Amino acid sequence: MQRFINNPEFIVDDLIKGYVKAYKGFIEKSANNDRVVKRKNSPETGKVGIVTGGGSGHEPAFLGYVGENMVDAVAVGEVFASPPAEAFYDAILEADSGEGVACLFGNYAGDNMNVKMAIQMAEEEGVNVKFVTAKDDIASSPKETRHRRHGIAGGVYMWKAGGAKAALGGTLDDVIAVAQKAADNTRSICVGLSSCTIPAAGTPNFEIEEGMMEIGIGHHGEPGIRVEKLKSAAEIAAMMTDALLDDFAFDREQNIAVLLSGLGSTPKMELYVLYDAIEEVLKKQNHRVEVVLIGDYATSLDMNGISLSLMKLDNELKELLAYPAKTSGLTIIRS
Amino acid sequence: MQRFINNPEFIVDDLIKGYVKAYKGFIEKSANNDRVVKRKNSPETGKVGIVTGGGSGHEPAFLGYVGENMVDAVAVGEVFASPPAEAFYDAILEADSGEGVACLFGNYAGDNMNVKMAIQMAEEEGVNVKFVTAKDDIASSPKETRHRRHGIAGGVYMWKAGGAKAALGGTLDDVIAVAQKAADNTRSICVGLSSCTIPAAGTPNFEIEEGMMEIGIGHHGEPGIRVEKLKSAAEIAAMMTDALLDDFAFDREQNIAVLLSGLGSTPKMELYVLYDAIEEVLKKQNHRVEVVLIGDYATSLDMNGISLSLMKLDNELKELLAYPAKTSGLTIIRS
Amino acid sequence: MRFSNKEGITVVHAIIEEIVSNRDYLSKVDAAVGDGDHGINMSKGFNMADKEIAGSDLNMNEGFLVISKTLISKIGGSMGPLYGNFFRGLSVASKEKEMIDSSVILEMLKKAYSNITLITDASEGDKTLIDVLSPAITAYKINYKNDHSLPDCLNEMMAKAKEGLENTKNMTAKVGRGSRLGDRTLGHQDAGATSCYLILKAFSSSITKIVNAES
Amino acid sequence: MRFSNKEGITVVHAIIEEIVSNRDYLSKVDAAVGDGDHGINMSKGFNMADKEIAGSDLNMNEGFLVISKTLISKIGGSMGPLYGNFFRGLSVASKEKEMIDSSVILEMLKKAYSNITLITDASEGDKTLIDVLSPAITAYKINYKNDHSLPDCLNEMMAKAKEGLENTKNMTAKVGRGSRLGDRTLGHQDAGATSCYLILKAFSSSITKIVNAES
Ligand SMILES: Nc1ncnc2c1ncn2[C@@H]1O[C@H](COP(=O)(O)OP(=O)(O)O)[C@@H](O)[C@H]1O
Ligand SMILES: Nc1ncnc2c1ncn2[C@@H]1O[C@H](COP(=O)(O)OP(=O)(O)O)[C@@H](O)[C@H]1O
Ligand SMILES: [Mg+2]
Ligand SMILES: [Mg+2]
Ligand SMILES: [Mg+2]
Ligand SMILES: [Mg+2]
Repeated sequence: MQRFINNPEFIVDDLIKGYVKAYKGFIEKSANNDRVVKRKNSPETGKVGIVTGGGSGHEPAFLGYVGENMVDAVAVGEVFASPPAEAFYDAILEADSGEGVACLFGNYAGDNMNVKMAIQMAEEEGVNVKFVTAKDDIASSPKETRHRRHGIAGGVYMWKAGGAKAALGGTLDDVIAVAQKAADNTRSICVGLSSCTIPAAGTPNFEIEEGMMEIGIGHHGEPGIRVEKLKSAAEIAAMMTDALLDDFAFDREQNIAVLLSGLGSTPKMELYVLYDAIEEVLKKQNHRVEVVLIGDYATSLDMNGISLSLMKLDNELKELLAYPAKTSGLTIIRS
Repeated sequence: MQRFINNPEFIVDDLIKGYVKAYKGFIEKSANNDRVVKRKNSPETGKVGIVTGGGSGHEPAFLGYVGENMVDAVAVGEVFASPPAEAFYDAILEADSGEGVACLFGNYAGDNMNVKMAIQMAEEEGVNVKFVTAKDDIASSPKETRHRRHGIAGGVYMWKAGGAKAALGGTLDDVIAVAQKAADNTRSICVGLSSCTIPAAGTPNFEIEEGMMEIGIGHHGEPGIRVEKLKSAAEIAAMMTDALLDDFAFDREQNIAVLLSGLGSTPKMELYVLYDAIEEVLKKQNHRVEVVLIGDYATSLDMNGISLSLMKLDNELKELLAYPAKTSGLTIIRS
Repeated sequence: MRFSNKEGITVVHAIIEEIVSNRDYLSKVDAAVGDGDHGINMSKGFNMADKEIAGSDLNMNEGFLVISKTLISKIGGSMGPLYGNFFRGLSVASKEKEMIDSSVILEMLKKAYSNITLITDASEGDKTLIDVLSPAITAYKINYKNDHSLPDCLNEMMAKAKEGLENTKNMTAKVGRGSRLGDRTLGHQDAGATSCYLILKAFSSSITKIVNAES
Repeated sequence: MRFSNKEGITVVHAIIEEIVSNRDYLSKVDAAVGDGDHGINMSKGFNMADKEIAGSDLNMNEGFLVISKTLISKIGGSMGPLYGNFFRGLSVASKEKEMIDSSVILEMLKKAYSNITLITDASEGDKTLIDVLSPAITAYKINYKNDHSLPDCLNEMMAKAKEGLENTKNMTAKVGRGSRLGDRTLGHQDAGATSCYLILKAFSSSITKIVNAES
């Protein structure tokens, strides 16, 4: 295992220590919980709080989206494990100014259980919490059981839209409504070319044979929907785009936001090679690409692979995505 | 070779096609040269032009720094090979508004030869060109032959400072002076944990044994200064920081900018684990960390490794680094 | 056949030891259809609880409460809330009891089970720990009603637990990470069911040991 | 012993073929102390030139000019400017000549060499193509002055070229990517010196073939 780590049992502590050091200008650890990272000036009077959280190993998700006009506080879990209920609870308290808190997370079984326990605890303290789960990964469950799908990189749109709405003075219901709209209109799919290794485990948690690719692989190495011979970047890009468009089943051309993320060890160069073909497919079907994000937005430790997310835009979502934001994972400058 | 590519011989064409598609809002290909990418509104009347260039495979360097208040035009080479003289020449023409052009590049043998040929050609056309080379990689040549050192991620500071100075209305000499100051005050070093594979070659161009690390590895897999047993992140971070501070040989505490870059396949999580220890070492010697950049800033295809760059700051450099900029590789928002 | 709540702390220790020593095995089982971290998650929580308990002089029900609180506040994942609620149930139902007999144990098992079902809607056949827990507890209940001895109740419980665990191999995962695998989970034993079996096994055999020593 | 500039196009073809067919070998040599792409860089440029030349009816000097222009405008790297200038020299010194003899060839080699030294300050012993080129051309010059036949001049040139190439194994790289390796470059042949040797070899043997056929 060729990795830059100290004791793998404490990797999340090391991550958080380094992270809050690097961004101490606008970020800090919660005084109440070592596994909660927050904006320095959260809670902000009059503003709805935005909370998220999830397992570590997906950096910049989740803590990388804490910052101006996005997320206010985040619960940080162990590698690939939901944060404890207590961490979600403390994150909610750190984000609440009295206007309520929107908890926007990824619909994994553990997160669901822990968030629900946390919400119950917070409500007992008189905090008004509502939640939205991202369910963009179309490979994680068939269309008939969409409610079981997991949230992956598409969550970035949910946090961006929800965070901007809150910054613009939206009520908790307003924020929940746009976050829900962002989640409902986003679909993602991954392709993996190699496994990933949980540092504490020390060996890859699955195998992809040389010359093969795993379509629909999950963000923790969960097996995908099928294993196929590795194809050209253009063919892979077209297959992924088609799969998402199929799931959307649009009846006419749309304004689209594209988010192409590496999964951890994917070279930047390849993302652009892929994007070239993705835009071609969208254009051929007369869709208009209005927003493009390419980089590492939600990763899976050292997995070699990519996720492609498409969001169907309306004017409100488009404006919210373009609203300025400053986090370590995404900075939007007024254009 | 588990990669997202089409025909490896045309990977640079694919990269450029995808890149200009993704950022068509502010980027375009030069009409005169397929290997030149430029800001849409370059040349800008009254502004000194900023040009850079280098081999591909280092994304986001170099084309990722084209944008508002940074680089105006870039010459794009084959994978790990200097762009042709003609590409530098055309980039210079695309950046010149009549105020002259600062060509800020990385001091590799090929770049030096091609830039010099290009400058000669440009001067024959009446364009005033001056240049600065980044020489931050302390492992690429001993202190006595510093003029031979290569430029790596430290170049980002040079482009940022030079680009901001030009945007603020600096003359060509002003821009060259701050770019030179940035270059003179920056030191970098890499540690590699795995090799990289040039797609057209198809096999790794060297080997690092499991359990070992290569200290001072070059950005194209050039062997480093020594191979050692892989240590903990904290030990590696301390060793790298110490090596840079040694080379600086400061006589008192300084204001420092830190840039920690993955080399291509390094998980984001590990960068923060490393940063924690880097800042510890700097603080112990009473240096003040004023600017922090952590992410993928200059990579080497799929190499697993990191580069650490430190810049000694003065007020001018600090202000220029903080000046707003918008590129795909680095966005600075007014704080 | 009964034992004191005080003596029962050895049951707590036995469970902790069982989980901690099966760390790698549980991760291996999880790797086949999950993300390979079940042993890491579990042993981390149980190790923390172990440290918390060490040195202090706790009753069994207090020991279970420490495990529960540690899992809920420090572990997260699915296991934090699920086993956190499970051990909370074992603790709550034995809290007021100075002596533990087969009837208290029935209440403990019932409460632990209902606490889990409160928080997940997984049911039998979904390839989870429920597939061990549910038949195991039913077996205990039946044997208890038939006035069988405590060791016999526990023995029968473990026979059904083992059967339940084996059965997960023939199930398609319906919840959790394995659910996306569909039929590809066939042939693989469920990780959560495995840890649940180990917990029940340590629970049963350590109790049997105490009561056999007493008699 | 002479041949027409027209016939000389076979020299151009021979050089292109030599480089293209040694693509993988040159990369392998470069991998030991460089970045392993020398064969890729070279063959890409020479292939492009080949396509440009194919079908058209060029003289030798025009063929060399195509190679030069392709390298300078399309290839980049170190090889673009270095060999671009080298082939420009071969072209310029043979441009006005209808017939090529040993004296024209001397001028060609001298011009090619001085063109390279204009753009690099690498000198003999730095472990570069200069270590092949410099002794090779000197040998040609000496044999020419001693009135040896063209094939003999070329033969002697290649003997020294071979020696120069071998000698790079005992040198520490002073320029280029290998320079950071210091003494670790010892024992490895230089990549640029290797391609330079191959170019000279194809140059010499194809010329020898033409003049032998004529006589
Ligand atoms: N919703 C659920 N209800 C009951 N058990 C579940 C549920 N989700 C997961 N499990 C159990 O959790 C086990 C996996 O646990 P673990 O690997 O620790 O967590 P994770 O799946 O988050 O990595 C599965 O084998 C299954 O038995
Ligand atoms: N400054 C220089 N002067 C002369 N030859 C050089 C110089 N730099 C490099 N070379 C030659 O170039 C060769 C490497 O070429 P190549 O691999 O194509 O380029 P790169 O080093 O850019 O990858 C070296 O073996 C050496 O002979
Ligand atoms: Mg997990
Ligand atoms: Mg090269
Ligand atoms: Mg698991
Ligand atoms: Mg090379």
